[in-house]
Amino acid sequence: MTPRVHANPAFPWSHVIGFALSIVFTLIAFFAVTGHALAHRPLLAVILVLAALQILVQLIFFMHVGQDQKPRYHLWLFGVAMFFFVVFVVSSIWIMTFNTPMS
Amino acid sequence: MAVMMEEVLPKQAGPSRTGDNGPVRLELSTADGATKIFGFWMFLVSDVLLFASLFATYVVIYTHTADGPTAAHLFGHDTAGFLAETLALLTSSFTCGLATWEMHQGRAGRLKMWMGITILLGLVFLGLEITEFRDFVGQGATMQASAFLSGFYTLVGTHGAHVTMGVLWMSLILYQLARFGLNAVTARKFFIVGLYWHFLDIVWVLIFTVVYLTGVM
Amino acid sequence: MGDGLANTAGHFFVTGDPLIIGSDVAIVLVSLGIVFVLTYFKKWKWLWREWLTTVDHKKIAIMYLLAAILMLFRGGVDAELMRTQLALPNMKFLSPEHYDQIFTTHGTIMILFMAMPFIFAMFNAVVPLQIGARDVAFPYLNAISFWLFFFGALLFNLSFVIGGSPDAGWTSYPPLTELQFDPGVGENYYLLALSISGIGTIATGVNFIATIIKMRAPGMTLMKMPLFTWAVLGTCIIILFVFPVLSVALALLLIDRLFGAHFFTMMYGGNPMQFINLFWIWGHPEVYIAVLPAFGIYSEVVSTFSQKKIFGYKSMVASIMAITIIGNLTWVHHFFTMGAGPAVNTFFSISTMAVAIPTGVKVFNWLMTMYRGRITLSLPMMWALAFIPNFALAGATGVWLAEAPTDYQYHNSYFLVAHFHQALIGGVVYGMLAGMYYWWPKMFGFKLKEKYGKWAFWFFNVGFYVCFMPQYILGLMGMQRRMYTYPADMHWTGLNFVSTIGAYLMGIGFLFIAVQIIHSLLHMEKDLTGDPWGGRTLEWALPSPPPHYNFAVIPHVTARDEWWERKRRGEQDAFLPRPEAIHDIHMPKNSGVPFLMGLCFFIAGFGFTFGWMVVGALGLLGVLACLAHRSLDQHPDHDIPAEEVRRTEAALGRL
Amino acid sequence: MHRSSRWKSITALMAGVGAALLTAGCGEEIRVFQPAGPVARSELQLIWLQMGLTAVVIIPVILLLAWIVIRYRNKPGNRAVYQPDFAESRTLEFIWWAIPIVIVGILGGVTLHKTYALAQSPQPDKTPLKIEVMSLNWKWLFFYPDQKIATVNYAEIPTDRPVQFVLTANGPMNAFWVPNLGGMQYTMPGMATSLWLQADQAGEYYGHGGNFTGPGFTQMQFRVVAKPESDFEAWVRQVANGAPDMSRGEYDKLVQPGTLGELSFSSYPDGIFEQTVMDEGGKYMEHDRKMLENMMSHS
Ligand code: HEA
Ligand code: HEA
Ligand code: CUA
Ligand SMILES: [Cu+2]
Repeated sequence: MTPRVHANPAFPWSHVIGFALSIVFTLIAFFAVTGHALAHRPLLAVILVLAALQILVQLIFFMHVGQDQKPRYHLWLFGVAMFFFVVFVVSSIWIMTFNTPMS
Repeated sequence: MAVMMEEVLPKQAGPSRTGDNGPVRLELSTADGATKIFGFWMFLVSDVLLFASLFATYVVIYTHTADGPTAAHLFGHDTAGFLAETLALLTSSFTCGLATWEMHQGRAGRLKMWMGITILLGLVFLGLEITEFRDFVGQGATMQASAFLSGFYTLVGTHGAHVTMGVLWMSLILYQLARFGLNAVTARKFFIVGLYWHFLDIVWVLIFTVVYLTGVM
Repeated sequence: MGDGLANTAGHFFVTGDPLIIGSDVAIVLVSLGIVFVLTYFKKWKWLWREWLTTVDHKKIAIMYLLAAILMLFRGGVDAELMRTQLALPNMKFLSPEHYDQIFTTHGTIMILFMAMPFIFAMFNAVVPLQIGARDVAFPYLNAISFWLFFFGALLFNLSFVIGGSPDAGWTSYPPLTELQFDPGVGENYYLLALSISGIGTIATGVNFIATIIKMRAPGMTLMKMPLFTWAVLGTCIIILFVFPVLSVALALLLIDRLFGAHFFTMMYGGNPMQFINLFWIWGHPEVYIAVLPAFGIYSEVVSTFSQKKIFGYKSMVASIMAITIIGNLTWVHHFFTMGAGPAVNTFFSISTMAVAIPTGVKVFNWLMTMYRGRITLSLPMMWALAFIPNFALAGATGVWLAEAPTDYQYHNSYFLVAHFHQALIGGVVYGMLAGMYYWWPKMFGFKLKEKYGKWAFWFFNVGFYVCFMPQYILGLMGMQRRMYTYPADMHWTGLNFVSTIGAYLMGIGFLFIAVQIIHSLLHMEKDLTGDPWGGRTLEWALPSPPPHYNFAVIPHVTARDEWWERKRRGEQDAFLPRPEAIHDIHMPKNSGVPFLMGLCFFIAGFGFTFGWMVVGALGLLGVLACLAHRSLDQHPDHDIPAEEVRRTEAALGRL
Repeated sequence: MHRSSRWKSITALMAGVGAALLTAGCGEEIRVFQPAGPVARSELQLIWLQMGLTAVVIIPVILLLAWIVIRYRNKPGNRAVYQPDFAESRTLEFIWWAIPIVIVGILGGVTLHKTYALAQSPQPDKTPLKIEVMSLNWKWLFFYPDQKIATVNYAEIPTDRPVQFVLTANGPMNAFWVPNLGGMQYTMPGMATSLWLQADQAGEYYGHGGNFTGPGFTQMQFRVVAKPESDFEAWVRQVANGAPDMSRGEYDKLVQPGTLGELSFSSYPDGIFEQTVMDEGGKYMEHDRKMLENMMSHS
């Protein structure tokens, strides 16, 4: 397997790309929100997707998760942890809004 | 072309390993180092769930403002403030990445320089955050004023406390690098604090989105 | 703070209740006794060098085990006091306040300071040996874990003597636990003690995952790992996922209480239900944290004493992993009665029941392991056998509780109390006792005598049914949990009385275990074989107890029941080290810092409990100093020269 | 021989204890088994179903265990088969993955159905009686919004008419439970949740708090008296005419911690229930607002 990131030792390209992406994503999200670019729900969806992309950027370009030694059990566990992150947050909202059907 | 292990590895702690993806990175060059890095990932797993609980609590109570300031009111005042925090932290993640890169090139001097810059950016972030908190408290938005504010200060403050720990920890490693030079042990130590630093960026991205952006939406 | 101080001083030492004064006196006398004995025999140095500073997993295991048994006793005395109070209606044995403190400390101690250290004792005693490792991945961290547990437990038990115990149940629901309703320090003790030991628990989770993933002997693939080790892996994964959630729940409540925040208060928008939500996100998986290691022990014991391979190994692994994941998705069944809506309740009913599927598979596989085997009724096996009907019933009633519509009738009644004792005692305590009897020779180098052990078994087991079967019926009769007494006209008297008798029988059973241990100590029968039961896994290839580096030469594993297969082929000698294969062994050095760090946490915890922020902050600074000290330590390890290893092995007759 | 006799005596002992237990509580004291209305009855049906379905596996497991232990004991002369390598069987494993799945499937289906049903009125075509229930430290306060009366530690209801209990707490969380009428629900500060119950037999039913609230919790017992509609109305008139008023001050006194006997009030401060819910945080709960608007329109 060829390492994805350190292919070119002369210049840290991948770090620069990662940084550029993270700044771009941040600015898009920020101006989309402050400029009220979309209606509430689609806007929320967009910024959440951008956040997810940002996380991937950190993981791939800075934490180098693609090139760790195999087997990558730590990534499996980290992935499951992210899954439970979403589960705990979303289900807390679900449970705490008490969608009791009213008579 | 990664640095030759022997050059920077005067004495290593355990049997060395050759990985299946070419030359082995310094921090993974000992079994002990690889195990510690794995262990640190496990710590990060637990930290993910720690923040999950804080986020879960925040989203459940963030509308509970008890007639005090709302999120829109509070963060809408000064959107540039939290944007600046975000940019500072993202940049520090980048400089920390550059430090790792230099480490992999075996250039201890530049490694230390980028680490120093990372620490400075971390301090800038903390400075901005403290200013923000003081500003809010000045407006009467204390932690005791409402459930929303309790949640806000605790979630953002816990991240801030992590960053503070990160700054202290990275300074300690910087000192060790200066004192003992770059070897398998210090390389591993820096690599781990680097992982921590990038992870704090992940958390911040979520805070930026879930707390600040939805707050002013 | 001055005012607060004067105020607390008056309440500082708990006075008034004769039982508590009795306990105070007992605790002081025992402490003085220990100090005296240590001084008289000049053992202080020995204590420090051999135990307080050790990073050896085998010694840490022994300390955990001791603590667990002590806490079983403390929690058991609580239980006997409660049962005595409930034996007859309108009893005046305990005041309501005192009763409330006792069920709170009983539940908290049993789960967090008895079950948890007990499973950690087993992790530490067994896992490195089973996977052919010299120690855990992070021995120093392991010591920290122990001392955090220890000082957390100490802090919690201190509440009994200084300041007053928590009294709002082991679940500690706000707003009852907010300052408004609970101004004393008891609740702070609870929050801080659990937080401190919780950090240690997370560290243990990290440690054993790393150990199991990274430290296995060559050749031991995941699918060749003994089932106990698999169970520990599952347990630790759950720990990593849910203990942080408990930490947050406790921290938020503490922030409410110490800093006047409003997470869970009734006023200013606090939402108490979110505590309950967080608590059970941890609390439900916690019961699987306690029971999975027990399942692992049963797998080892049943297979060994049936002299047969474990049946359906792959299913067993799959079911452990299924419980690990699904177990995290069921927590709402603890508050179906909150009325979060039928969609929520239905979802969590079904996810809860889903756990019965993998658990059932395990039960059937244990049965089939015994089928066509040769069953020896030794003590570990007796506890394992007694577990099966017990847990089948506990599981069945669990499934009944899992259906929201019927849970509305069972919730918080004695039916629930009976369910969880059957799962916790029949599942966890039996498992831990089985494990203790099974690995005792490995840990201590001598066997426990069977005689008193059998008495203990029968008293405890019969006592169990006598104590808890009536409670199912009491629940259906409408008796609520956490009532310090009940009226005479409810027809609850007879069953309560029977239940109390059962509790006494269990107490007698426990006393027999104590007698058995003391008797075996006095008439020690050394285990010279290293393999007293005809074991199957690597730990039995070592002498009892193993030398502190465990394996002079790391073995090469080729099969699931490696040791058993070797014995069958007459190749036991393959595990004896050849002198030329022995090299220097790299081991961690002992260190006093973990102990000091625990002490610093203790000081911080004590300070915050009483709202002395300066003391608390100083304690935390001490913790930071300990961490920095460790980071700066460039030589935490040392080498045991090959020559010394050869000498040790020769002395053990293995060369 | 010696062993099995010990097993026998143990079994005999257990059976004896079991029988003693059953006779000890076989009358109407096992309240969950004595449903006095459709809700409790529906819950009891599920109890029988779950008992039956779990018994189908649990009893065989226990019997199998006993048989295996006796059959495969390691004693000289035991001629039962010994197969130390018999460790896999696809068919067998398939069977015991399948059986629990089927059982859980059935129970899950019934649960789905019943959980939704219990969230509705047991008889949607009948006008329900509404009672607002407030748990206090350490007493139960009942408001009748349509009758404008209030009681403490007891409630009367008409038979054959669905009753909607709207629950809240002023103080720590408790739970409202009348086992003969049906299962419980939490009373939570700052929230108003709804619980449907109905009595179809006249009688006096035991009720108790279901969630610990401190030292007075044990005394939080109350009665629910079910009587025919006409008797119920007579009782309402009697309270409305004969009982004292509940002033604001009286209410504030009730909220103070303490235990009490039974009380009746011919009136209570207007909107006190709704106000309490809102004050304790109800304004953040979307469903509370809906629920209370709903209540107001009725009263
Ligand atoms: C070790 C401890 C332990 C274990 C293993 C379990 C296991 C289970 N528990 Fe239990 N439980 C507790 C400890 C435990 N519990 C505690 C401490 C509480 C209360 C805390 C408090 O409130 O203070 C509690 C409370 C509790 C509740 C909350 C009730 C309430 O508050 O009203 C529920 C509800 O669903 C529940 C369900 C279950 C289920 C479905 C299982 C399942 O995992 C059981 C699975 C096992 C089997 C089913 C048996 C074997 C299977 C077969 C032989 C196959 C076929 C069987 C069927 C298909 C039925 N438990
Ligand atoms: C692993 C966990 C565990 C264990 C092992 C036990 C063990 C026992 N428990 Fe406990 N229990 C809990 C966990 C556990 N419990 C929890 C979580 C709660 C809920 C708390 C809450 O509501 O917040 C609870 C609550 C609880 C209650 C309900 C209180 C109430 O709601 O009002 C009762 C009542 O009977 C009870 C009884 C017992 C008994 C008789 C034992 C016996 O098994 C104990 C056996 C005795 C010993 C092991 C020690 C023996 C003592 C001696 C040798 C001294 C000799 C003295 C005499 C014989 C008098 N427990
Ligand atoms: Cu290499 Cu960052
Ligand atoms: Cu549970």
